[in-house]
This record gives sequence, C-alpha cells and structure tokens, in this order.
Amino acid sequence: SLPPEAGDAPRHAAGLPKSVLPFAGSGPSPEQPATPHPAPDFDADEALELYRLLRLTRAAESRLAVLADEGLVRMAPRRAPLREAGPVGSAFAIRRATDGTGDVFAPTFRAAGALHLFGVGIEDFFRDHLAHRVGPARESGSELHRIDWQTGLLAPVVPMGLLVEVVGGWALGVRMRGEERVGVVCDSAGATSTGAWHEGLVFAAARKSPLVLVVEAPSSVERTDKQTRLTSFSEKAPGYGLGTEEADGGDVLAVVAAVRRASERARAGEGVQMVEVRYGDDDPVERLRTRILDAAAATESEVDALEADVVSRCAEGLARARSAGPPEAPETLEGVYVESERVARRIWVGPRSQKVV
Amino acid sequence: SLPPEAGDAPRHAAGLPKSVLPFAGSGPSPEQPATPHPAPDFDADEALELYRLLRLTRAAESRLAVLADEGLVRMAPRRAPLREAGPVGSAFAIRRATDGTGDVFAPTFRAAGALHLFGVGIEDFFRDHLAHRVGPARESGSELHRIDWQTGLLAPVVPMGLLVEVVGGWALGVRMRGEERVGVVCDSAGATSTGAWHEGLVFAAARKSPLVLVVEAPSSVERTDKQTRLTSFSEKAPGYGLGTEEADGGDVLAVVAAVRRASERARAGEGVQMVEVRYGDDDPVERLRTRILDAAAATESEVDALEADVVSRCAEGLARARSAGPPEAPETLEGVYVESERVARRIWVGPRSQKVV
Amino acid sequence: MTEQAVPEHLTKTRNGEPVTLLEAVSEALFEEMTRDESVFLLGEDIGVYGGAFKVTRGFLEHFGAARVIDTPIAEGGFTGAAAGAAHAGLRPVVEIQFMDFISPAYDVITNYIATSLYRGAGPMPLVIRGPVGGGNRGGPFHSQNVEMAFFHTPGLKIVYPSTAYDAKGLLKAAIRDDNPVLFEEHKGLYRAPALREVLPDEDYIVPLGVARTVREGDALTIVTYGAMVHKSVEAAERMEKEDGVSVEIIDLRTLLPMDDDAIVESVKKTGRLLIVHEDTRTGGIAGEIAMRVSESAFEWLDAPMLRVTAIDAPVPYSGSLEDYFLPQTDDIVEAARYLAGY
Amino acid sequence: MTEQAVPEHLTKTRNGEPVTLLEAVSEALFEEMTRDESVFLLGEDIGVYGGAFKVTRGFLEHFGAARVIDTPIAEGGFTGAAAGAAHAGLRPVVEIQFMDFISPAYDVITNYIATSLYRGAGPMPLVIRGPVGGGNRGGPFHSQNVEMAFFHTPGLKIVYPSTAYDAKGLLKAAIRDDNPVLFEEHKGLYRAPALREVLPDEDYIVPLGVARTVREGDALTIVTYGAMVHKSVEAAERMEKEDGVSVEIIDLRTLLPMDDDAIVESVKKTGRLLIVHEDTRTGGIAGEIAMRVSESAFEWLDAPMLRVTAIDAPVPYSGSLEDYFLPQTDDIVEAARYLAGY
Ligand SMILES: Cc1ncc(C[n+]2csc(CCOP(=O)(O)OP(=O)(O)O)c2C)c(N)n1
Ligand SMILES: Cc1ncc(C[n+]2csc(CCOP(=O)(O)OP(=O)(O)O)c2C)c(N)n1
Ligand SMILES: [Mg+2]
Ligand SMILES: [Mg+2]
Repeated sequence: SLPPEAGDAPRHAAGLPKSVLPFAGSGPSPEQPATPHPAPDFDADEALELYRLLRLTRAAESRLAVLADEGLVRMAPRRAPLREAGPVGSAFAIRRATDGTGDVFAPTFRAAGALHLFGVGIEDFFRDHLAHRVGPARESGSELHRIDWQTGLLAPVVPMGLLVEVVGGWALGVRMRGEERVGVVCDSAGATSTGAWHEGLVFAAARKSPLVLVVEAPSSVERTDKQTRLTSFSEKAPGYGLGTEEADGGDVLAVVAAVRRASERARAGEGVQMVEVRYGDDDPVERLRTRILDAAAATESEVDALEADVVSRCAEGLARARSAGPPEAPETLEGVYVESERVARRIWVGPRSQKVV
Repeated sequence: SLPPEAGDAPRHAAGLPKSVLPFAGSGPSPEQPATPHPAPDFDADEALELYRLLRLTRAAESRLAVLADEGLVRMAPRRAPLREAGPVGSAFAIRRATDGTGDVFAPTFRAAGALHLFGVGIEDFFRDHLAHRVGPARESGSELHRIDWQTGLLAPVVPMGLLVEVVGGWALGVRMRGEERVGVVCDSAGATSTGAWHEGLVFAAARKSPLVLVVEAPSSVERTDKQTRLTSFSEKAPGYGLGTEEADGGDVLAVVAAVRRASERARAGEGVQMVEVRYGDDDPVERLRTRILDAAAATESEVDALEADVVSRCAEGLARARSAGPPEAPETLEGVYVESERVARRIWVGPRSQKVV
Repeated sequence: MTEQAVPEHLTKTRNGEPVTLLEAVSEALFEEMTRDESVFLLGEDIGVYGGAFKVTRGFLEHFGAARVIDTPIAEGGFTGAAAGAAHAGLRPVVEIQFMDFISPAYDVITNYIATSLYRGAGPMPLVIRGPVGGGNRGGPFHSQNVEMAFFHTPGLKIVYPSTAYDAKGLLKAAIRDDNPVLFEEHKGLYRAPALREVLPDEDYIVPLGVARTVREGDALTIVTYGAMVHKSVEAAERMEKEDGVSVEIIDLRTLLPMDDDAIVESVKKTGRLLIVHEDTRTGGIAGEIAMRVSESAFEWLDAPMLRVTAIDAPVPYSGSLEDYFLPQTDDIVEAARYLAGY
Repeated sequence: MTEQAVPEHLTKTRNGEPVTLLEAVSEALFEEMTRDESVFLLGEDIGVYGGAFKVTRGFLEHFGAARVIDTPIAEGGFTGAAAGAAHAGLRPVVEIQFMDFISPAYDVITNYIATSLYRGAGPMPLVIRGPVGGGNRGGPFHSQNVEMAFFHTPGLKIVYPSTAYDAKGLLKAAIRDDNPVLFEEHKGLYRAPALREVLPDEDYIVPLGVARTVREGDALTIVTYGAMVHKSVEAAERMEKEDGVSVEIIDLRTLLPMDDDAIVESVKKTGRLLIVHEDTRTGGIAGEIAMRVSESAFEWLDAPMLRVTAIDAPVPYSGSLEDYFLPQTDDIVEAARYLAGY
C-alpha cells in the first residue's frame, strides 16, 4: 500500500507520476533553461530530478548520523561516503508503477532518494528508522524492512546475498506469468563473497531470469583485498554467463544509462545482467551540480533553491517522524503466521494446571 | 594410521614406497621394454603404474555395482562412466608421504585407485563400503569417510562444496606452519554451483592458500545446462583470480601433467589453481593401454597379465572384506566428543526416579 | 494446462488401487499442480530423471519444463528463488533431494522465508519437501531428520506424515497454506508394503496442526510421529498381548504448530507420557512436549515423562551400528512397561 | 612470538583494575594467543578495524596479519577454513560479527565440524565466538540467540557466559578444548558497568560443562544463563525483600554438554523449577531441561516446571516491541511467585 500522497497512477509508468515525486512542482522550472550555453548532452528534467534525489539522500543520511549519535537509531548503516549514485541511479533507471505492475527494486543502504522513488516519503523514512510506527512492516523496523509490492520495493534483509536468490526467483516468477518485469538488486562489494549471492546467481543465470545485479564496488583496492584479489567485479560475470555494464559511481547519469541498458536487455530475455558501479573520490552530488550549471540546465540560484527546499523538507519530515509515537506492543506483534491470533506468551501456566488434589 | 602393509616409508616421497603400491613386484617389469618402437614420450614406469590404478579403479567400481545390486552397499555412488582419470591422475601427480608430511588429497567418488595411493588397500576399500569394520572411521562407513592424516587422505563428506572450504583452510594452516604442502580437492561439476564451493574459494583465493581445485567437467552441454550456461568451468577462474589448467579426462597422463603444474605453482606461492578435467567419450583405460602398447612400454601379454592380476587381487580383496564381520555396536559408537565415554542412550530413567513415596 | 492424459502410474487412486506413501505424495503433487496453475516444482534431478526417489516421474512430460524445474546443486539458491516466486504470486514446491542437504538453505529459510510475513513482505506459500530418516544404511548424510533445525523458528510449519492417507492430505493442505511449510517424508515409509492403502478418490485434505489418535488406550500415552508411529503400534500391540495393557498413541502429524490439546487431553486420561522420536536425543522435540505437558497437565502426571530416541551421535553408516543407534520396538516396550508399571 | 609490549588497554587485570565482560573476552584471546602460537583469529573486520565491538583492538599490531585474519563476508567459507586449519594442527578462533550471521556456516558446522571426530578426521579444536542477544534495538538480524540452532547437534559444545570472570575462564577453556565450541557473548553484557570486576591476575580457566550456583535458596530453583542470570537475580532479590522467599539460581554457563547434576540436585532440594531464557519459546532449551528433570527427579517435583522466555516471533526492531518481546524481571517474579505459592 502506498503512502497517502500517491494517488492514482498510470500502469507501467516510465517514472512515478508527479504526485509521487518527492517535491513535485517545487524547484526550478525545466521549461526555461538558461540559453547562452550549448544544449546539454543529457535530459535536463531527468538531471534535475536526479539531483534532488541525490541531495535528499545525502541530507537524510546526515540526519540519520545525528540520530545515531543521539542513540535514537541503533542500526544506522555506517557506510563509506559518496555512494548515493548507485541506488538512486538504479531506482531511477527502471520502470516504476504504483499498482504492482512495475519493476522490483532491492537496494541496500544509503538509499533515501531511491526509496522515495518507490513511494517512501521522507517522513516515513525517518519513522522507519526511529521505529515510529508506519507502513506494513510488522516490526516497524527501519529502512531495512520496508517492503511494498505495489510500488515494487523490496528493501533488504540484513544477511548479505540473500536478495539475489529472492529477487532472482521473483523475476523467474513474473516471467512465468508472462509479465515483462525486471528485478534489480543493489549490493555492496562484500556481498559477492557470500554463498547466497553465488547460489542465487547460478540459479538465475541458468534460468535466464530477468535480473539485474548492481555491484557497488569501492575504488580502493586495499579495502577490496580481503574479499577478493580482483580489481573489477565484472571479472566474475563470465563465470556465470552474465551480460555486463560498468559505470562510474561519481556520475549518476552514467549509472542511470548503464542500468537502463542492462534492464532492457534483461527484459528482452537476454538473461541476468551485472552492472558494476565503481566508486572513486568523486562526489556525485557536486559533479551533477556542476554539470547542470555548466549546461545551463538550471541557474545557480535555482539549484540553491532546490537544495534549500530539500533540506527544509527533510527537517520537516524528521520533525514529524520524531513526534510520532512508537508502536503499541501487542498489536504489532501479530503476523508471525498468516492465521495467528495475537499470541504473546512469555509466561504460560495451563489454565487447569493449578493444584487439583 | 596406515594399513599393515604400509611399512616404513621415506618422507616426502614423490610416490609411495613400493611396499604401499597396490601390486608391488607384480606385473610386467618396466626394465625390459619391447625394443623395435621409438622411445615413448612419457615415463614408462609411471604409465604402467597409472594403468594399474585405472584398471583397479574400474574393477573395484564394477564390483561395487554388483554389491549395490545385491543390496549390500546402499550408498554406492552412481556416477557417469569413464571418469577414472581425474582422481587417479590427481592423486598420482602430487607429493605423497606416509608420515603426515605430504600433500593432502580429497577425492569424491570413483577413486579406488586414488585411494590406493593414499594407503587404502583394496580389501579395506570394500570393507569400508560393506561397513565391515576397519580403519579409523568411527562409523565404519564407506569410502566416503576414510580419512588418514598420515598418508594425506581426506575423503569427502557428502554435502558438496564443503571440502573446498576445509582443504583451503588446511592449506592455509600448513603454510602458516611453514610447510610446503599442497591441498588438492576433486569435485564434480555440480559442486561449483554450491555456496560452499564459492565461499571456500573466495577465502582461499584471498589468502593465496596452496590449494588446487580439480573440476571434473562432463563433456555434455545438456547435462551441464541446468547448472550453468558455461561450457567451460575455467571461465569461473578469473572471477576468483585463480590460475588454470585444462586436461582431457580421457588422457590420464595429461591429467597428471596438468595437476603437477598446478600443484607446483600453488606450492610456489602463486595461490589457488583450478584444473578443469574435461571428459568426453574416450575411455581413459583403453587409451592408455593403446599408448603403452604403441610405445612398446610393455608387451600385450605383459599388460594382459597385469590386468588379470588386478582382477584377481580385486576379487581376493572383496572376498576377504565380505568375510570380515560388521563392527560391534557400543564399541564403535564412541567418539562423538573427545572425552566422551561410551554413552549410548536411547532410553533413560534416572536411577532414583523410581517411585519414592 | 494441457488436457493431456494422467500418466498411468498416477491413476491408482482413481482406479481404486492401493498406493504407497510415495505414490500418495506423487498424487498430491500431481493433483495440486492440476488444480492450480500457480503450483510449480523445483529441485535437483526432478525433471528429466524424475527425482532421486522418482516422486515426480512423468511430471516433466505432463506439465512441461516451466513448471518442473531441474535446478543446479544450490539448495540455498533455489529455495531462495522459490521464496521470490512466492512473492510473485506463485506457489512453489521445492524438493530437497535428501533433506540432509537442506543445510545450505538454512540461512534463507530461517532469516528470509520464515520472517517474510512478519517483515511485511506478505504471505509465503512455499513448501519444502524431501526424504528424511534412517534405517536405510545411508550413513550420516543421507539419513538425517531435520525437524529440530527448524522447530525453533517462528513462522515455519513442519509436517511429518506417517501414512499414505495423511501424506497426501497433509501435502495438499501444505501447498494450499499461505505459510512456509517444511514437509518431511520418511524414506523407510516411502515404499513400505504395509503402508499401502486405498485412498478416497476425491479432493481431500488433512488439516495442518491436528494430531491423530492412532489407537486408544488408558495405561499410557505415546506421543510420536513419522516412522516411529509404526514401531510404537508394534510395541503397543505386543503389550496388549503380553501384558494386557492398552496404550494410547498420538501421531502428531504436524510438529509445528503442535496440537497441544490432543496431547494434553490424552495425558489427562492416562496420567503417563512416553515420547518416541527417531531423531537424536538432546534437543529433540520430546523436550518441548514434556515442557508443555508440565505447563498444562502436571497434576495429572502419575509417572515421569520419558522418551525413547536415537542416540546422540551422527547417523552411522554400518547396519549394525545404525540399528543400535535408532530407537527400536524393544526400547519402546521397555520404556512403556516401566511407565505402565510405575 | 615478538616480545612486544602488551597493549595498554589489555593490562587492566595485570594492574588490578576491573574489566568489563568485553574486556575479559579480549584478555582471554590475548592470553591464549600469547601462550600458544597455534591459536589464531579469523573474522570480518577483526584486524584493521579491531572488530565490530572492538574485541580485538590492537591484536593485528601485536600478533601480525598472519594470526589476525580479516576475512571476506563468507561465514561458511572461513569457518570451514578454520576447520581445515584445525586439521593442520592449529587452534583457530572464529569471530562471527553478529552471531545472527552464523547461518551461512550452518552447513559446515553441523555436517562437517561437529562430525569430524566421529568420522575419523580427528579432534577439532575450534572456537566460534561472537555477540548475541537482544535489548539493543538491533532488529531481527542483529539480536538473535543462536544456541538452539546447534543444541541438537551431537559433537558441539555451547558456552554462554554471564559474568566477566566466567567469560574469560570459559573462553580460555574453550580454546584449549579439543572439541568444537560455540561461544556466545551477550551484547547487553559486553560493557554493562555492573558487570565490571577485578579478575585474578593468573592463568585461570573455568571448566566447560559445570554450572554455577549464583545464589542459594530453598523455595524454588531458577535455571538460566546469559543475560537472564542478572534479571533472575533481580527477581530473586525482589522476592527475598517483598515475599521473604529465597530463590536458588543456577547459571548453566555451558549449555552443551549440560550440567544435569547441578540442576537435578537443586530441584531435589527445592521441588520447584523455573527455567528462564532470553531465546524464543518453542523449541527453546527449557524443553530439554524439563525433560531431563522429569527423567531424573520427577518424584521431587512439587509443582509444574514452568518457563519464562521471549515470545515466538522474530526479534522486533522497535524498542517498545522489543521490550514486550523479551522476558523481563516482572515476568520472572510473576512466574516464580506462582511456583513458590503452589
Ligand atoms: C552474511 C552477512 N555477514 C555479515 C554481515 C555484517 N555486515 C554488514 S555490512 C558489512 C560490511 C560490508 O562491507 P562492503 O560489502 O564492503 O560494504 P560497504 O563497505 O560498501 O558498506 C558486514 C560484514 C551481513 N550483513 N551479512
Ligand atoms: C549440497 C548437496 N546437495 C545435493 C547432493 C546430492 N548429490 C550427490 S551427487 C549429485 C549429483 C552430482 O552431479 P554432478 O556434479 O554433475 O556429478 P556427476 O554427474 O559427475 O556425478 C547430487 C545432487 C549433495 N551431495 N550435496
Ligand atoms: Mg566495503
Ligand atoms: Mg554431472
């Protein structure tokens, strides 16, 4: 089920309807680019939307860090910085819908902007982390457990690699049903070491399931060394018979393009695709900003206004999330079994177990 | 502990001492090759030894099939035919010793000749399968559980892939101790699909452990299709940063050469090596026979005599194994814990739990 | 679905002929796949080869390769994929070739599949079935009972039938259940001639979570399941004859959730409880049963609750050792006599 | 071994200063690595980063990269490798970053490691240790107790300390043990100020398999372990004050093998048994304890054996839900009062 702002939406929309976009109507108007510059080699609308999402991701993450310092969020993912482009670009690249007919997306962390594309508003994002009740997750827990089959969001379980198995199976399932949908899993480099990643991939590859695997690779060889002696994770692809793409993680437009190519190949029946997103020291947010300004896709003051808007919406969302209360215990403990009543038993004494003699 | 016929043996022997060889002293004398032919392009002694081992393997396997038909052996591995060269060639290629200082070898099935090289006589081979007690395996069970650290034999547990983890760790361990020993694991193609195989390999590769992985690949693409879309398993090697060798499974001399090269690279610190043994429709036994005869490494009657000898020794070993009794229950159930007494409890009533009132 | 004829060997019930437990399993799968297009199968060698025990012989030809999927040797991978397919609205049935090999799927079953509903991912209509149990000289890796690896995992159901009738009805119920169900089939019962029975030629199910009273008695209650149901019956019959004592036997059928009421009511009647399981002793299901009876019927107990189980060891390969390892009818008689005379 | 100085933060016991349970674990590892060159460590981020909980801070610098191995995220792979290293004569200690992630190693632990001795591969001196337990708002994948995944596996030992003294002594004993040992360290106890204590400045061990009587009493016996020891003590103290009732508490310390004698002797004295465990209810260790007491001391029981446990559900992320999910002191008091008044 979608958050209330979602409204009705067309099926198989290439992007979410404006009403679901984080800040529909705000920010600079793309119809009026500054003119003395040459036409940009990218879609200005898309670039601005992506810029908002990257900014949102970063703003949300830095507030999450504060909440973690305050001890209010325990499981805030500590991740290397500058990694927004992988999840945001991947989420942006694929076919989204709000009625359960679009592609399915399974990010790891650092994905506030990506989650947003799949219907998780910023307030909900913080409520999840604060475990202030919202949404369908019974345990009301964290970004990690946000699942929405209507928008196509399957946020991860923590044990790494498992989602390759699951999303691969989902992709097999929708193909069996004759639907042209693609599953996308974003995973950090470490996940490639897991047996789950391997087994999931072996099976998906054997079935030619429409699965796209985004591997978010750190640039530093040192950090990678303990996991593999490779410098490129794409070297793993031939061993499974996968198609590949590579993209610079500092360049969100490149990520979008790579994931688009990969997902359309998967959709066309060419089997599992791997996209290696290679991160460096480049800041994807700054880089896109520069590119937008250089191409005069927006003016500096327009971009500044957009940023200010993101920041204030983030602050408002967090404030609302903070003031929302925690869930009530017995009610939210249901859901272990489909048919289960609300059984919450820490002590139990059989009703007639009292002394009868 | 070695079977009685082992005797004293030199350390780090390149091959087992004659006394441990299956049929020391029997068969044709390699000092008197037939002369009109050109000198063979292989070592005649080695070829004859290998031929005996291949013949032994085949003879033992066919007797095992009979025992399975009789219902006397339940877990007799049903395997595709013509696969003797992988385990026999691998076992032959590496450094064997009888005092726990040689390489370690972990075969799967169809390995009677290979086991022989590691101290398991043919009688013991059948006793294991018949579960007629012998050797160190507490459960007295089958080829599958024969382990001998003195000769360096680590016969498999059944769940596929696990031995890659374990032998990789053993190899890491001996290298930590400064010993120049190599671990060799033979696995069928299916094992490469397991998470255990992957995780074992990822870790061993990251540590550059002296591990050689022999992948026994079927030729038939059809059979492989359900496991992988690859036709060559060597395509998996770059994804782990492994060195590779390939060998024709119909040619045991090629297998020996490939495993030798691979194991010496591993010993030299070059990290994990993969040897793909590709099977076809060639019969490795017939092929080696032809080659020996063509090169006049032995005469036809010598080879016939050798074969007859193998067959009769096999029959004798089996007869002795059949007449040996099954193990005695309580005695052989010990060994669950290092310090455990012989506790075998299916029922238990506390000694003072009788009615006391 | 094609209107192809039902394969000959799957028409026994239709023809009023008796079936083995194995055939009952095959019929259940066949009927559910026929009834519901969303049901499909995954497993090692289940297609071309028809399965290690031939449970799915003829299925590939009848239902096609899209619904009878031969998998690589990657139990975690294809079990996880089945979970994904369940998310996509299908109802997968996974075969584990020997249930011993479920361990590579332990991670995905306990962490993903069992928690799916709770985490908001929705129902998980998934059955994982396969052969279990000892007595076949299969050694430590082809003989395990796996219930206790999963019994502690909230969100799962565990079923373990002892008769052909139950196997068919329970498996059909499991496939229709929206929770993930582990379904254990004892190899020793698969083709046991004594278990052949004529099944109703109708679409029946046996509901999950309901035990069966195998025989009534008043001297003591034996709670058991799977292959041990039959050894317990043997023991009870011997005691009836030799001691004139009548033993009540409860076949759990579903281990999780457990039918507490059936157990407690019986114990209240007999005052004595013996639990018999083929699985090893420490941490076996007997403990949970004893705990629940203590919680709910302590005052009715006239004797200690006891258990007959396998020994705490891996399953031995040797026949003599395996017989020694497994609980036998004599053991059950011995323990039951002790209790009856207590 | 280099004669390098001991890192400052590992000299507390030497200086007569109190240590936390976490520091006790670090000291045990450090001392055993110093004592015995064959002891080495493997785990995720244990080297450069010093471990997710900093248990091995300073170890890499002191012992070098060959003995403090940063691993890939492959719990099965490196646990299996540790088993291989044990075959090669080493004594590996594996850290699982959160014990929840032991599940990918389930296959190798249950099928290979636990059966090694039995299969003739020889002893398996291997310790697998890591943080467990809830109360930290860690959600379903950073809060699990894992004992019941392995309690049913013959060949393993399972240790779960509740104090700094025990943690150090038990871990040293586990490292010297020739069987594979699973060692659970409760995150909530790691840095608990109340658990700080001055440890003997000597090479002591606490033997595996021996329970500890935490406090004596005659009204009832509480059998427990880990974090629940402290909640049980709170409950007992409250009952002493408010009800004038004295509760005996047994801390199991080692779960497998279990110290039956300690439990049975206590129950024979008090006639009443309450089992308290943090782990979820169904299939929890309480069952095995109840079964054994029934087998060995039924006639001494004056009341039903009861248990206080977590609820049968995944561990919730939300604080309010987690508090509700976990067994609390009030629950223990309630159950204990019921038993004392029975
Ligand atoms: C199976 C499993 N083991 C361990 C963990 C704990 N864990 C969470 S993140 C992480 C490190 C991830 O490293 P990497 O893949 O490099 O990700 P990044 O550095 O990009 O965050 C670990 C070990 C886990 N989530 N799953
Ligand atoms: C983890 C695991 N799953 C299942 C099995 C059961 N099993 C034993 S052999 C085998 C087939 C092996 O096929 P392949 O690797 O192609 O070997 P080959 O055909 O050469 O015998 C299977 C599924 C196993 N041993 N381990
Ligand atoms: Mg990283
Ligand atoms: Mg094959």
